[in-house]
Amino acid sequence: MSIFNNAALLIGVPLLFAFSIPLFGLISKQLTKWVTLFVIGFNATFSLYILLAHKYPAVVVMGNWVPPFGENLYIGPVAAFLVSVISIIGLLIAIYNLWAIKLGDVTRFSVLFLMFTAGASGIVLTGDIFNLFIFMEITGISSYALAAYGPRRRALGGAFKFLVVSSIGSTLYLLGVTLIYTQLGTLNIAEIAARINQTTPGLLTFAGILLISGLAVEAELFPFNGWVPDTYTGAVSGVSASLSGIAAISGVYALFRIAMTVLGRDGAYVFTYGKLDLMTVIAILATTTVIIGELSALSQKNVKKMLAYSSMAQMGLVAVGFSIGSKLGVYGGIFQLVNHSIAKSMLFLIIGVLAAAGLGEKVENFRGLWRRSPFLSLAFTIGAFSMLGFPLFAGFWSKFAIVGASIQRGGWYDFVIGLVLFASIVEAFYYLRIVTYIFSSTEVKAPKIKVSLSPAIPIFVLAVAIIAIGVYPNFIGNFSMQSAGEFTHKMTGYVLNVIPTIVAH
Amino acid sequence: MNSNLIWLVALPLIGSAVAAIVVRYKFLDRLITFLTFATTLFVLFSVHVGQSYSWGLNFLGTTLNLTLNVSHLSIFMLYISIAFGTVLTFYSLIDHSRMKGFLLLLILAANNWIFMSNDMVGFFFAWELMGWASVVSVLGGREREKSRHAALYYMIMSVSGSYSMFFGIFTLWRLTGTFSISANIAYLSSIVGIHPWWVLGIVSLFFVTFMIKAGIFPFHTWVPLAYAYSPDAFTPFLSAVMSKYGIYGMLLFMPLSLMERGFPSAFGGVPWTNYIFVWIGVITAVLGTVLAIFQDDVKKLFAYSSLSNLGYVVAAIALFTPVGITAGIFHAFNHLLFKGTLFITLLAVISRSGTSKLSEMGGLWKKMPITFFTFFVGIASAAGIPPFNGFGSKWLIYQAMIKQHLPFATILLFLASTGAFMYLFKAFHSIFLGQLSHDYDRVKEVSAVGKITEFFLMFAMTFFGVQPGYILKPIGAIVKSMGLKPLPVMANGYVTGMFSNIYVPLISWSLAVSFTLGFILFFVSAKHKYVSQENNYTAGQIPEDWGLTPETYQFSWNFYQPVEKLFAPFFRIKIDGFFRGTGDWTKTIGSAIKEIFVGNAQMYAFFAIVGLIIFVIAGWMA
Amino acid sequence: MQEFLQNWIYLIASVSLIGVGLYIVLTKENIFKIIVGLNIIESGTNLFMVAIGWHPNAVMPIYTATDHLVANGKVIAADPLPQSLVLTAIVIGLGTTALALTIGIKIFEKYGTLDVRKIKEAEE
Amino acid sequence: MKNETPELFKKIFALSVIAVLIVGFFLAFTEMPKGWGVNVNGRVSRLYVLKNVRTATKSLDSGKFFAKGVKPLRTDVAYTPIEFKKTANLEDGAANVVTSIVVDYRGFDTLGEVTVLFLAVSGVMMLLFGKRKKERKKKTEPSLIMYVGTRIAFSVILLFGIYIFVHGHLTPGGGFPGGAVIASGILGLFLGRRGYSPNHMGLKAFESLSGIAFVIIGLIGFFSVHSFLANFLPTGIIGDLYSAGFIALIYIAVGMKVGSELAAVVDTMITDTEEEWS
Repeated sequence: MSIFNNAALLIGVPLLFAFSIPLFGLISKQLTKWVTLFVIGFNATFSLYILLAHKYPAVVVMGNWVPPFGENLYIGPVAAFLVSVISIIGLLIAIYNLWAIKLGDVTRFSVLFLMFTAGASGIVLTGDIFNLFIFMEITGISSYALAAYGPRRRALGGAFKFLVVSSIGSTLYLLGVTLIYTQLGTLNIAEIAARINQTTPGLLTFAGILLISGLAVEAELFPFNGWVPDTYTGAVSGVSASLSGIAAISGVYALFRIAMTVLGRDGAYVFTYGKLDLMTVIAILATTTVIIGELSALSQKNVKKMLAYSSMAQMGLVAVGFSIGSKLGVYGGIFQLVNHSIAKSMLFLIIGVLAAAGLGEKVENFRGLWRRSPFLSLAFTIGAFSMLGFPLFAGFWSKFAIVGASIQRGGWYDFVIGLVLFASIVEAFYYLRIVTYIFSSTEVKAPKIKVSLSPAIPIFVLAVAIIAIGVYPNFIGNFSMQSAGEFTHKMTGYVLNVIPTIVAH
Repeated sequence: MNSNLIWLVALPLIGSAVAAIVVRYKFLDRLITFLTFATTLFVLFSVHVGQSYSWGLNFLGTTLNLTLNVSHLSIFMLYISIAFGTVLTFYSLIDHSRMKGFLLLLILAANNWIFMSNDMVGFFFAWELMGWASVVSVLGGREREKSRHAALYYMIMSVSGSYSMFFGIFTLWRLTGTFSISANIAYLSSIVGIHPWWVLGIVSLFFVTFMIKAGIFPFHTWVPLAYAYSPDAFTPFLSAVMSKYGIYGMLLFMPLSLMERGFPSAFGGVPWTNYIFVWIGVITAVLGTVLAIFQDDVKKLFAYSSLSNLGYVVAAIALFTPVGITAGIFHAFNHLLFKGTLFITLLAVISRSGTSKLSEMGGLWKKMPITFFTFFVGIASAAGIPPFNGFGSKWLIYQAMIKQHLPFATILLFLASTGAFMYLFKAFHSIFLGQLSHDYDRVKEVSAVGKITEFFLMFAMTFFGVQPGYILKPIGAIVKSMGLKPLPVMANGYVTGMFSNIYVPLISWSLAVSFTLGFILFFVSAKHKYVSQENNYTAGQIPEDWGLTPETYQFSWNFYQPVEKLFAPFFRIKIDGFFRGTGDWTKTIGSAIKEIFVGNAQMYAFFAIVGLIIFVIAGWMA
Repeated sequence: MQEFLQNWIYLIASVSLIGVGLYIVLTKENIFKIIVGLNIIESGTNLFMVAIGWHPNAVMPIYTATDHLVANGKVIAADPLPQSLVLTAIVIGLGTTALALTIGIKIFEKYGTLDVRKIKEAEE
Repeated sequence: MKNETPELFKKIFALSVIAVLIVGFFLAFTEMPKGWGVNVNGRVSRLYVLKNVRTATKSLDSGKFFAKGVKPLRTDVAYTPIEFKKTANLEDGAANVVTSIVVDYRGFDTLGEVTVLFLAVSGVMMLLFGKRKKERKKKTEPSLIMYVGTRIAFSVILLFGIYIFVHGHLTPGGGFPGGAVIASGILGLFLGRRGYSPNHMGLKAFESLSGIAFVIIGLIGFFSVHSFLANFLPTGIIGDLYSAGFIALIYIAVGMKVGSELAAVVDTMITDTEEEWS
């Protein structure tokens, strides 16, 4: 067990500044956005340092009580990688917010956004099953509030739906945690993971179902994802971007940390302990999600809502990748997760810029966008092509890996991936409908759309990142591969790094 | 390690990036495109058969070797595609079409990669790259809304095809553990005797893709749309080069011969899988011809003509005999040359007349004589008239069919060939002959660059028509590399057949003499006088007075109405309807499913709880 | 009977509370009632968590002058960990409720109703 | 499943669904250890009660703690008797074991919990942000008894709240209940006087500073003991007021924070605001 306590600053510094932002707000409201920016920037730099200087795997001991007695953060490849991604996307959205968030209570918005990002990082970092719940609530509460922000009344409806479904989800999760605690008397993920087969199978199955159901809310799996379309549509675009770019990462991470590390049984393909194989259950859910998401998006006229449905479907695809349980599948899943975050948050930011320029959210409004703003049109096209998995764009490699892993596993996964590919054709249709609208029609004599610097930077960076990953996938691919190893080999990848002397029973 | 191969892919990609940067400066964009094509062609001179290059991609935890490999087939395809692209981009230097150079260069990179790739990952990557780049290219057509629909339609077909291939690639990978194309083909041929149906299934997954890309029945429906509504400068490339990817894929991925070991023969020593395929080719040829006859849009007409020609190619290579393969590849080359030429001349005509409707053109030969002659050579070639290049390949195709004792297929192909005369004459006549409309008084001939290109193309068509040996020799090498006995090529002037050899120059000279006689007679005979279009039908009356429009009196209006009536019953069967129906059906289901998200917090809570309950029950049952 | 009660009473109560809360959330149309339902679910969960750390003869987990938490080397106190979790969960529930109520207030301001069905109609 | 679903059907369906869920729970419970079986002897919390985590850590490091076949696993930890008001310098000096878990052993949870509350309050304030209207919603003037009573009660309530969070490590209670008690006193002030408005700036600063104080206490541990939220003070004798290291400090910060936060929420919710989005 190597200890790297400095990484506690990844949580500590955002917390310190979150508490002090109201004080900054007394000086100037606009200053608070910069504070958020710098703090998330610090997180991004620090997590990139951890990732690139290869400080992982390491344990962060909280309160000087070593795991499993106290709480700890675990920085494995997954955490190092995903925290970097979360922080960088958070940083870019914070840059966008400098421009987008000018009205209302800017101070509180900054606090909430900062803690939203930090909470999502916390979900990924934490090594304690109850602490995970706390971070879920931190992310959750800040996202309910963020989703309700804005002049549109739809935002409130969306936020309320999110709140209700998510509260039920977290209750279920808490019940599951409690049931696990009755069996093993501990809350540490590593210890639970090592001793999971000491539980009674019936109770474990029930607890597992509760945990998975609770986490599926954030991971946007059907039927727990009813909140997705309304919340994404109602929220302001910056918030939709962070929901799909940041919350989705942490949601999927939490789901599969529980399903694979805590409940899982290692092997060429990961299954779970208990009477019912929960990985299979997740695979069924994920496939249903993909199909329902894509088909719902097909006849959608509102682009933002369409992107919301597409988010849902993409999360399903990610979950399909994870649920295969092989290293290749998890690799594809993580890679796709990151690619989706990059592309989808960019698309939402573009929608935000267009909305500010007075362009509506209907598909028809995109007609002739190319004439009005080549930059946004190209960025949108890049994002859409990445979602569709076209070569030279990031999405190609991850989709490739997921399909490859499914077919490698064979059996009923052939059927799953057939359905997923059919859904992808549907997806291709509705994304390309927008792209063709963008490049069609010359007769619009509308004025050019001016994109100011602050939203242009994140959109540009994300678009370049998509192409960079598409052309040179190795960089992200290597980290995804290491991360996949952590998921599929729970003893060597996780448990023994946290508690070296533990014996698997 | 032959690093010149990587440049064939890298150079167009770099060129594409540069062209994308200067996309606002149109001439610079075209110049870079042309220069990149020319440089790539230059690099190609240093490439020879047997070279290979591979680079490791750290993928899926292991090193994935992306391999480029130059075979006889690939170098042949590379030469013809890049050379044609160079000619086209040279021609486009002065053209004011909406084609974006960087997309064409992306397609070129994909083109080179597809033809050289020896691993399925690279093949698929390039295939998809080519797919989306061509779709975006199609978007820029003249009629925006129509080209938008065409692009969408094309994309959906293309993506469906890609996913089918996707499935096939990974199924093979699961079975063999390697992505290498040659290793997988070897594996397939080793198990075809044991599990013929498995092999057929896997091969079909690939074949759907290739059939879609080549526009073979029943996946031909996107072809007329995409060809007709793509930018005029892009259509030549789409028709001449891009339709050949499907043919290349068929030749590469499908050693149809291996079916012999798995499936019984149907007729004439052809296994029934191949036999079906021959018929698919024949149907495509006939269908394309029949539909081409009735088109009023000239680009649609030639789109159907392309379809028909690819039907010939498929029918020939499906036989998998030495003659068949030779004929197929030869015809593919010929089609590339003459159809490319025809679309280039159409580009000239359409860019000057501003329309692609046959019923709005006419008499343009006086204004554009060189283009007229080029077009004439092109259609003569397409019709298979001897001094020009279409003749030899058609001749070989008939021979191959007869050799395998497939009389009905041969007869249908003959009929299709006759039909080809009809639509070619219709196009020729409607565009260039007849009276010149006053709208076109100011039409000018193409620029000097265009003239050079047209002369060059005329020369090429005549040259390869008279000296087919220059093509038949490399094709012979390809046939040999497939493990078949190549046809002997006696001299450059001979087309060698199974029954007889033809000395093309002889036929050419005799035909030339008769043509010259005809022309002399034409000019010597009675004087002719030029009248305006309406004059000769309405006797000077203005048709509006009778409540009619002038178009109906244009000579190419309802040109083949009697024939159309003959075929009318068959037009009711619409393959297109099936695809559109599937699409509509999916949309309906989509709207129904959308209703799940009712927008009520309680219902969402309900879903979650019901989902939970289903799990709990499943947990009990387990 | 006594044994049954000792074993089950709190579990029954907690699960019943969860059931009641769920019923309210699933059937009542008023937003405030839904929030109350969520609160009841939370109470049920909290009771459940306390209940699993409890046993009939346990002493409270606080060292005082009279209570001994350890007898014969065995801890006889109620399990303090679930209690501390409940402390946390209560505060989180409080936060969620406050936010939900606020959203409810805003919804009433903007839609003029608290009926979820009418809100849905108004959105369309 | 649309809105047209008849009410009765919906209710019956909900009932049946919930019934299945409850039955599921009970079937799960039958596999749970019950009654005397529910004890802490096999659990991590036993170590907390015994205040013996350091010893357990040593046996963990030597590989004995998770030795194969040992079940329940926590019995191999030595037991040193703890006597109230006598035993000194325990690893965690709080007499209230729940408090020692909440603040010390699992202090990170509490930090998160404080954050959740803070975020919820921030959310409430963000959503109800706008131009404050002068007029309160409440129409009637409270009676004189109310007015005087709440003001007298406020000081008592405040004192009681402070007592609760200062004695968090000795008796049931702590920062959260203490803060809530203080906030209820402030609520009383609202009820007792119509025009009452607390000092917003002061509340805001108080809230922020107490939150910062919590994190800084954590950071002091980070810099002195090199572990975030580690106890850096001597733990004293169990049962003394000045014992249990930094628990009291943290609870004071938490109490002040919660008190000011809840007061701010009450204030925000009582005040009518008008949105400004232009």
